[in-house]
Order: sequence, then structure tokens, then C-alpha cells
Amino acid sequence: MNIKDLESIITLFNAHNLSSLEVKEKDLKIKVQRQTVTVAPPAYASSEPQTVPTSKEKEKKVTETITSPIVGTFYRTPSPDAPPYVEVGDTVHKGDILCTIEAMKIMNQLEADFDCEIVKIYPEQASMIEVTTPLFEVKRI
Amino acid sequence: MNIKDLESIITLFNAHNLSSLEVKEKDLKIKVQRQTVTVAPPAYASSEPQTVPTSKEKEKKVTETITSPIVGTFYRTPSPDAPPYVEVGDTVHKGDILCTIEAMKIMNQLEADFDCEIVKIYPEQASMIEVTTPLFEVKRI
Amino acid sequence: MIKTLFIANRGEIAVRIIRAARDLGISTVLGHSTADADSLAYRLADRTICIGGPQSSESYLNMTNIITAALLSRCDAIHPGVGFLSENAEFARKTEDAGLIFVGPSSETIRLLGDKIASRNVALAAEVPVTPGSVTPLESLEEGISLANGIGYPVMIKASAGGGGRGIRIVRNDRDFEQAVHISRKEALSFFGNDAIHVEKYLDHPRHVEVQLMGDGEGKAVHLGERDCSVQNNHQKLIEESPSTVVSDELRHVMGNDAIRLFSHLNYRGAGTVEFLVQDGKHYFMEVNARVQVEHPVTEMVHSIDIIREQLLIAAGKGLTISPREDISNIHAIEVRINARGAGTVTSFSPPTGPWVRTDTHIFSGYTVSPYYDALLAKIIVAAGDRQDAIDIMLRALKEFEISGVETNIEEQVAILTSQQFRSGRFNTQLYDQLFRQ
Amino acid sequence: MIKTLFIANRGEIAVRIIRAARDLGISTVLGHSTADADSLAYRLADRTICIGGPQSSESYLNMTNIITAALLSRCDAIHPGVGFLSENAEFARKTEDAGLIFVGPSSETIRLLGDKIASRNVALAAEVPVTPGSVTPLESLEEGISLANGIGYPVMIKASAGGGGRGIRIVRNDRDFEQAVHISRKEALSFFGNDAIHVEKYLDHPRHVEVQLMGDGEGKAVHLGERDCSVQNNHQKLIEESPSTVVSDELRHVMGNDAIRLFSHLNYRGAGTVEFLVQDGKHYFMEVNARVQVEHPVTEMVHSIDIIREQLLIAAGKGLTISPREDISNIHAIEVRINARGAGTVTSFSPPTGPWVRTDTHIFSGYTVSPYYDALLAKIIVAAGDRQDAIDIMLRALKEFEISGVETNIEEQVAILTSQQFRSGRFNTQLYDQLFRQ
Repeated sequence: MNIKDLESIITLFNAHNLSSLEVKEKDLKIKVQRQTVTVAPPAYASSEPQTVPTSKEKEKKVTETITSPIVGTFYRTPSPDAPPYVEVGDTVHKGDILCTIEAMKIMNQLEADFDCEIVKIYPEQASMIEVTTPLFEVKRI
Repeated sequence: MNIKDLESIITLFNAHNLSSLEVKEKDLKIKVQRQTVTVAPPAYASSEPQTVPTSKEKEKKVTETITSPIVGTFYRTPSPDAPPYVEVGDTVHKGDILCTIEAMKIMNQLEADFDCEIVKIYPEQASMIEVTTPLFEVKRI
Repeated sequence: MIKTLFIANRGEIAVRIIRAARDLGISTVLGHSTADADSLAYRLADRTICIGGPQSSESYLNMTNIITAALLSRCDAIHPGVGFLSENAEFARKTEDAGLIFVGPSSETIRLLGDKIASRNVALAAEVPVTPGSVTPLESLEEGISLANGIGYPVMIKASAGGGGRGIRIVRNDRDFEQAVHISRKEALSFFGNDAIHVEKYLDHPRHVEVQLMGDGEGKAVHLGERDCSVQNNHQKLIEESPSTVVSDELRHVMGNDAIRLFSHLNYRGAGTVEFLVQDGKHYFMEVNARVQVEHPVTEMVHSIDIIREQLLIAAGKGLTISPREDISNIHAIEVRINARGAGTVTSFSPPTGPWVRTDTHIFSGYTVSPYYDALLAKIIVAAGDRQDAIDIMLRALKEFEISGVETNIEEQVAILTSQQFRSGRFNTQLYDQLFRQ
Repeated sequence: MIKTLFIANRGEIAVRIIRAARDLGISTVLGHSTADADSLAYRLADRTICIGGPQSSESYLNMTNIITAALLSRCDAIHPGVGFLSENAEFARKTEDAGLIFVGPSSETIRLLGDKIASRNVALAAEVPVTPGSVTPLESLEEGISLANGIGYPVMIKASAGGGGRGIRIVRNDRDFEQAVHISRKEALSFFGNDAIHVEKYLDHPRHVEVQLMGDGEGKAVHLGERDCSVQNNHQKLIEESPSTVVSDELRHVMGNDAIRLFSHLNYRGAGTVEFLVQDGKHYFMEVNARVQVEHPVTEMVHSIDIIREQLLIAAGKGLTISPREDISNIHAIEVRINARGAGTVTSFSPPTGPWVRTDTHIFSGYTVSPYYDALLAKIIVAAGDRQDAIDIMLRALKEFEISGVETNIEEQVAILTSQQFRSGRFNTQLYDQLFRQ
């Protein structure tokens, strides 16, 4: 592992205001924690596992994470030489295709569930994703 | 791993104000933690196991427990038809015999270590006692 | 040899498989549900992949996610464990089609044995004694009643596609026959999507005795003696032991050879079990379990053979090389299943340890028993020179078992083990009801 | 039969004895120090009696308190465990005099074997090969140097009353002889209260191999094969295994018969070990351990015999009825000792479990490792079909061993097990130094 990766992990940890984050892959294991202040009432726990509020300003800047519903290979493009379905900054509408996830030679197209702006795209092109892997950070519009 | 990496990790730890960070890779494991301040002082633990203050009024009524130093059979009397060595309310002086403890046919006489008043006698006549069994509750005089 | 093994299961059996793989130098990839993201198997596996949500249908039964995960993580083989997809012929075939080794019998063997009537016919073809009854699904009520009178009441109406005691009705006279057929078909349809039923003789004081086998897939098979699984509550096994107190050396020899003949006939590959009912010294074929079983450790302790290891070796093409112990006169093994009475978080846990005691478990202090899966918390297995000693050692182990945070069946298991009936060895599958329902 | 057993020991061996007693229906009374008032043995025993303060001299070596406690709690017998009073002839005699059964050899046997020179003479009388050397304590420096030249350097100067490697000096030439005698006598006097020393041939690449026996006290003895204890750090055993990679079937037969002859000669009662050094295919008698040993589980796993149980049965007059496994060609057992690096409180603990792994331990989450006693935390014992598999299973078990709060030697043990030297089986008692001090 290298320090750049660790830095990215901690940045993610901070960006999402987590209290504990554990990453395990093969022989590598990383665990990050921050003590929570106990004076304040407990933080709001979302009952919807797929969307995580990541900012304290509730009005405009709340983003959500779209995670993978299946195991497969992530593709940003419909075919090797085609342009990506979406880029960071794009606005997409409910039903627009966000990416393709290939599983057992079948291309599964993931559609947006709501209108939103793409804030971040997590996986690399052609990387393996599992269920719950973060795919996109989006902001509802 | 080298010290530069460790330094980088600790820098990251500090920069992000973490309370705990654990990195494990193959045989290498790094765990960084920062102690949190506890408001209340820890409870006082007595270092003297044999004497236990049994009352809250510290001036006069503090009693102490004399416990058995050996395993054996407890006798309050020197012989079956003799009167007890001590009774509750008696005042005894350092060196006075308090009881007999029989072990392997040998009568061991337990002497008072200090002048005191007998407040309570715990074991029954001829009962088995082990090391630390409370024998007498006494008040120093 | 298999280099990387995908484990499509959870709980103690996933831990068991990881251990056997590790002992062979095989690296492991665990497919887990979101509910099992902090399980012991998760902690022990070399790599983990989330294959779906907490419901089994989303994860442990999700063939596409499992096979995709195995392929993308460059596994050579999939071990299905027990339950879930372990006896699913379609999953075995899809695994084979994806170019992966399915650790188990061929998909055709599984398909054949999954059908009660077909497997009964295979047993008949291999000259294995079966309970008297119909060999084809029941066509009419009249046929059934006539059959029942031929066999003699009581008889049993069973779902042809069934298992786990569901879709079974016992009938003691002509009068009740029609109603029983009606309910049985309805249950069969709702549980198994198939309303085929058939009629068999009902044995009213049987022992459930099963023979463990391993086959090389080319007609050679070896048996590892029997397990007695007669202590059951509502068809759920609670205590298993080997040898059985009702199996003589001669009966063991005959049952073992019957089972070997059947496995040879099937060209059976890997570990499997032939289940018999034994009553009054006679044995009757029930079914084949085309997978490893929860209670396999009992046999492992008797023969000092690691069944999961041998499964992996056979799957890897290393052949069948086990040599079971010939003289089992001075060994007896017992397994007790510790089940949770409900979901909850284990606040403290300390398994029994020490001589002659083996604990197979996936729980630990802080583990949350999920409401989504079965209630098995741990299997305690002991081995000793004879049955009475084994019972005493098991009682010692159960006394040392410490768990808090979830209710368990430990007290009940102690009551069974200390009962005069169990001690004597003279009991049948009704024991649980006799002890706790009368 | 023994009804109530007093256990005059602590730690894992006390737990081990409680378990064996419980399996036999014997109730247990644990004598414990004030420092062990919340030990696992304390929790498991049927009754506990505090026999003194934390210092061993106040409690586990306090004969009067122990025997009084055993008498007053109506015990029939005392098990001394290992260490402490287990090889103390005076304690054995006092126990006998009090009308109690001492679980071990007779006090006379212990007294005889406690003297190195006397036990060497008994070995000679029983025609057991010993290392060349003096048979009587050294009288003069001249005698010693002449003896050393006769044997050939290197030679060893040993405390006659010694044990545990203390009071031993290796001498390689005449020049160093006087100084070594001086130091050796001084150490012997301070450790054992007796400055008698003698001279023996020093073997420079030996294996430490010991034969486990059980005797009936009337001249009959049975051997249970050997344990190889060559992995030692400063004479402290770290890893033990059976069979030894340097013991051929023939050597086993010869050593076993030598050991049996010695035990018959002694009318030895109960469990005991004959220690040999083995070098270049030859074996040399070292000493007899007149008690059960820490590493006894290795032998238990090879032969499926419970040595503590058999100790209790022999002590109770039930005789010697064990039948060791005849063919040990497909079994190998290894024990690894997990030691604490210092005192402290165990904040979390999870022992390895699962197939082929046995954990004998007295620790638990919350247990405090006391500075007063030895550092042993747990013994992990595995059994498998061959040595390589046993090593792999042991590595799996050590990987699963979870402990926090105290530092342990687990990483070091893993390094030994994975070393090319240990794997190959070609190593000697210098292995530890070769791996960690060079």
C-alpha cells in the first residue's frame, strides 16, 4: 500500500464525516476512527442504506451515494470507443443510463432513480464492483 | 516499512484529528491512538488487602478484619471444656491469644498484632477456615 | 490443484471451509450478504465480496452474483456449503458452464437425487432396500387407498420434491386418506412448486441412520460408517452420533455395502450421505443428501479424516485416497447443536476447549445473530473411547459453554443427554417429543 | 474409586485436571493462592479453598495448608499437577502419611529419581544406555579433569540435584575446567541447596526425545511412544511433537523397551517420562520426570488416551488398562506453547477452534496474567495425518489465536514453524538460537 492511497481513504473518511472506517483487502487492513463527542444528541441515522448525507448544510449541498445493486464489471461507456454515459458535472434525469455493469456476459444498465447532478464517479473503468460498492456521488435537483 | 512511512501516517493522523488509526499489511501492523481526557478521577483502590474499613464514620468507628493466615479448624477455646479465649466486647492486648487453628494435628495459636476491642467473631466453633477467611472484626484502641 | 476457492455460504460451515482450504494452501474468497459483513468467516477469508442484501434470495441464492463474483475474483472453484444452493442442480450446472469447479457431485447427479421418486428408483435399481410404497407419483385417490391397504397402515404421504419434513402427512386409516392427500398436495405446491406426492410405509419407531460416503466420480466409493441422527425436534436434527447404538457390525457392513453400490451406480463424485430409517434391525432407504452435511464432524472424529479437505482434493482431481479406520470398537463421537432461540447480539462468548472437545462455530463476543438465517450457533463435537464417556465429556463441555446476549437450547440439550433413554441408547426419533411434549 | 480430588496447582494444568476428574464423575476441590482467586480453574472447580498468598512459597508450596485443606474438605486424593510440589518426595510422603492418595509415584520413587546420580545408577542397573560420565559426585578437580579426558571434550558439569538447565556448565578443555566447577558448585548450592556436581559427556547436536510411560506400581509398564522437545529456548520447551523425525521404528522399539525395563525395575506407579538425548541415531538416558508433563497432550492426541484420566484411575486402584495405538504411521501431533512476555490483563481473548485443533488454556477475556507464576498462557495442540499437514494446521490455528492486553510469543512460534529447518525436520536443540540469536 502507499501513502497516497491512505490519504485518499482518510479524505473519504472526512468527507463523509464517518466515525469509523475499515478497509480490508487480502493482507492489507486499514482502520480509521474518530472519537465522537458525546455531549450532542446522537447523529441522525438514515434508514435508507443507499443514500448517505455527507454535508452539514442541509439546504443545497446534500449529496447522496448511489451504490451497486449487483456484482460485476463497471463500464462508464456503452462500448470501448463510445463516450461515457455521464461525466462529473452532468445533470441527468430519472431513467437516464448512468453506467453498464457486466455480469456473466450480460450488460446491465443502471438507470438514475431521480433527477440529479453527478458530483463524483467512484470506480475505475472496467473495475470489479460488488454489492454496496459506491458508484456515483450525486446531488438531487 | 520505513520510518518515513510511519512519519507520514502519524502526520495524517494528526492532520485529521483522528482518535485511532490502524493499518495492517501482511506482517506489518501499525496502530496509532490518542488518549482522551477523562473528567472524573479513578476510584481509590486500597493497597492493603487484610484490613477493610467497614464504617463511614472515620474518626472513631473504623474497624478492621483479622483474617486467617492458614488453612485449618477454628477453635475459640484452648480445650473442649475451657472458656473461650475472647468474647465480643473484650479488650485484648498485643500478644494475647485470640484463637487456636488446628492444622495437621498441630494447634496454632493466633495472637493479636495490636491492642484492640473485639467487635465480632466470624467463624463457628470447629469450622473449617481457609487463608483470608475473616476471623475477627476488631477496633484498634 | 485449486488455487482460489469461492465460498458461497455463511456461518459455521463457511468458517469450516475456509479452515480446510487454508490447511491445503488454497486462498479463499467469501461471498457474503450485507447482513454478514462482520462475520467470523468475513474476518478469516483472504478476500470478501458482498453478493447482496440480507435476504437469502438477494445473496446466498443469487446465482448470477455468486458466479460473477467467483469469476471476477479469479477463483477456480465454488464450494456451496450446506443448504442454500448446495443441492441446486441449476447452480451446479451454471458453475460448470462458467468453467468453474463445483465442489460437489455433477449437476446431473444432483438433479436426479433431488427427485424423491427418481432417487427411490435408483436405489431399487442398485438393489438397496426401500420402504414399501409407490414408485410413481400418485395419480388418484383410489390408487392411493389401495396401495395403503397393500402396505398396511400407518402410511406416509410425502411431497415428491420435498425435504425437511415439509409436505409429509401420516395416515392411519382409509377414512383420513382423502383429507391428507389434499393437505399434502397443497403444502407440496406451496413449498416446492410441485404438487406431486407419493405413498410410503410409515415406520412408527424408527431410528434415523445415515451412511457417509465419498466417491471419486468414476464408480469408486468408500463408506465411513453411519451417523445416528434420531434426536430430532420436528425433523430438525439436534444430536448426532457415531456409531449408532442400533447398528450391529453386520448391519453396518450390509448398509455400507448397499450405500457403496448406490454411489457406484451413480458414479457419485465427492461427499454424500445415504439416509436410512432403521427399525427392528431392518434398514430402509430414504434419500441421498448430495452434499456435505452439518453433522459431518462426527464421522471426521471417528475416522480422523477431514471430509471437507477430501471434498476439495476430489474436486481438484486428486482422487479418492482416504483409508477409514477399520476397527471402530473403541471410539464414539457425539455432536450437539447449539441453537439460538432468537436473534440478538452475543455480549460474551467463551467456547468449551480442552481435551476431546471440538467446537465449530462462527460466533464471537459482539457477533449479532441475524433473524435472516438459521439458528445454529455452534456445534460441539466430542470423541471418546466409548459412548458413556463421550456423553460425560459432552456434559463437561456444555457446562463450560459460556454465552450471553442470546437465549440458547443448551439446557434442553443437557436434559436430553442426561435422560435415561438417551443414556441407555434405547430410543427413537420420538425421543424429543417424549421428553418435552408429554 | 476416588470421590473427591484436591488439586494443588494452578493455571492450565489445574483446568486440565478438573476436566479429567469431571469426566470420571470425581468432584474437585481447588487449592488456590490469593492471586488466583478469579482463575478459570477457580470458576470450574466444584469447591475452592484459599491456601495462601501470591508467592508460591506461601501457597502452592505450602504443604501444611494443602494437606490440611485436602483433609478438611474430605478429599481422598491430591493431584500435584506439574512443577510446584509434583516431584517433591516429602510432600508425597506427607500426603501418604495423612491417609490420602498421592496421584503420582510413591514418595520413595520420587526421592530416588530426584537425585541425578542415583537415577543414573538405576538406569545403569536396568541396562539403559547413559551418557559416559561420572557415577558419583565429583570429589576433586583432578578426578574431574582425568574423567573429562577419558570421555573426550566437550563435557558437561551438572548439579546432581538439578533440573531446568540450572547449574550446568559446558567445558571444552582442561584450561576452563576449574572455573566451571567453581561456578557450577556455587549455582548448585544456591538453586538446590546442595553443591554436589558430576561430569558427563556433552552432546553438541542432540535432540531432546522423551518416552511417555504409565506404570501400575507393581512392575508392569506400557510406553506411549516418544515426544520430541528439541525446540527450546534456554532449556524452556517451546514446541513438542510426536513422533520425532529422528526416531526410526527400530529406535522407538529399543528406547521404549529400555524405558519399560527402567519403570519395571522401579515398580513405577502412574504417569512418568524417561528423557533421552538422541544424537547420530544413538540414545542416552538423561533423567526421569516422575510426574505428568506439560506436553502430555501431544501423546494423548497420537494414542487417543487421556493421560490424566489414566493417572486418576491408576491412583484409584483401577489398574493399568490402556492400549496404545500400534500403527502410528499416519498420525502426527504438535503442541505449541503460547507464553506471555510479561504480566498484564487480557482485554480480549478468542482461542482457535475447529477441526484438529485442541486448546488447553486457563485464560479468558478479563484474566490477569500474574507476575508470580510462569508465563504459559495456552497450549495449542493439533493432530493430522502427517507432519507437514500438522504444521499447516498449527499455522492456521495460530493465525486464528486472538489475544490483546498482553504481549505473547505467537509471532516467534510462527517464525519457527515456517522456518526451513523446522519444516525439514532436520534440526537440534540449537534451533532456537540459530533462528533468533545469530
